[in-house]
Amino acid sequence: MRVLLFGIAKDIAGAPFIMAEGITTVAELKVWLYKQYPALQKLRSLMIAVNKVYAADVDVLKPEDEIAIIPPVSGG
Amino acid sequence: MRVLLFGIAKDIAGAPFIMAEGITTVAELKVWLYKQYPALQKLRSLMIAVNKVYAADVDVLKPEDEIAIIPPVSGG
Amino acid sequence: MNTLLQINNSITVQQALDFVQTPECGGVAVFVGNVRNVTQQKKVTKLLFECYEPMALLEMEKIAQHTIDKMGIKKIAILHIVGEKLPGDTVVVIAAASAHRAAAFAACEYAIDTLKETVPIWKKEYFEDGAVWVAAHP
Amino acid sequence: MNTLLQINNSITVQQALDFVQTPECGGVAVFVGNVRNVTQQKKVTKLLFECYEPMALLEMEKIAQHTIDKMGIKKIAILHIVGEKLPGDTVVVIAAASAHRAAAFAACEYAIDTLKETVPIWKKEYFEDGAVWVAAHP
Repeated sequence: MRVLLFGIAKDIAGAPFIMAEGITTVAELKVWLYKQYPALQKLRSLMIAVNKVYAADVDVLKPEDEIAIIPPVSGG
Repeated sequence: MRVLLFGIAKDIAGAPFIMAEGITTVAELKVWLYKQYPALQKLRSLMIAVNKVYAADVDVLKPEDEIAIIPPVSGG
Repeated sequence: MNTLLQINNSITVQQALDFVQTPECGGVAVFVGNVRNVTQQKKVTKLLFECYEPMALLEMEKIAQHTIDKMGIKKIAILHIVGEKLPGDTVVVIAAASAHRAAAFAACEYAIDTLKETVPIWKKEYFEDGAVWVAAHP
Repeated sequence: MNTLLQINNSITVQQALDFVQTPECGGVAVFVGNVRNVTQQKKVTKLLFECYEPMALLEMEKIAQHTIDKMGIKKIAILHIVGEKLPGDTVVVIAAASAHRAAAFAACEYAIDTLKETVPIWKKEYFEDGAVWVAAHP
């Protein structure tokens, strides 16, 4: 599945999106991300959005979902 | 002494200023005004400004002062 | 100068913004007061604003200085119209700039609340069947 | 429509005012956020705003609807820029119109506070000696 990246997360991964396979929940995705990109663990927070809505750790991911990594926001 | 009038007080007196004589305090001016123009008693409040500053009842009036009747304000 | 105080036939929000905005201030809170077309279920046809201008400017100055001295405001503009206005017209603009947005909001609200209580400006509302000086009677 | 939500390279206060002002609403509260020239004693040379636009618009919509459904707001505009900006540039404008000014202030403050917490927009500050994504680290 394709995972969109923004802000500092995009800088850490070095790409605007990455591919992740064999992941079925938000919690699993976070574990996988922290292993692939240890610098993500140092952020103040890390949220996952599924289909443009903030997701909870227990939420299930389907291959067709639009998944995005949301590092700490700083608009305004 | 000359007394400036604004808003509804000007309408009640029918003039933008009136002359008052023999008055030495703000309280005396109010008594005189209420007698001359009984409709002023019906207002929600009546303030007197002396030299462009709100005055207290005990304040003394001098002939050279700029005296103004301030009916309830409603700006904004 | 940190304060812009004006009583005029015409005022704009841009004037107030142009005055208060500086690269040192992150946040600007603005209040814009417009003539409503209905008051107490009656259609308003026009309004007349009368003003004791020299005293009004002094009272506006007191409000502005309080926000700068006590409320953390860097710059503030208080603009008020006089004369005849129609529903929809802007009658008052207050803009307060501060490094912190909470201070800007608090000062802007303080300024409009206090202006309505202390600044010698009077509003006459005209209806199809008459006119009244607003808030004159209990 | 009672809400105007925009993410754009350039935004103006006038746009927001033109949308929210109606003769039924006496009071409009506005917040204008500008780029500051100094952050934590360091001179800011420029800023970059990045945005997950479709989600940002949905989060802005939630904020706007809350102010209309729960806070007594008639119309609200929320505008935010993306791309590169310089100190002094306007990056966010929020305007809320209500019959009652206290509601307009409360909604405007709620909207900017919540936007800063939930809307997926990221700001990178550039200094003479480097750059940081704001608030990324504890």
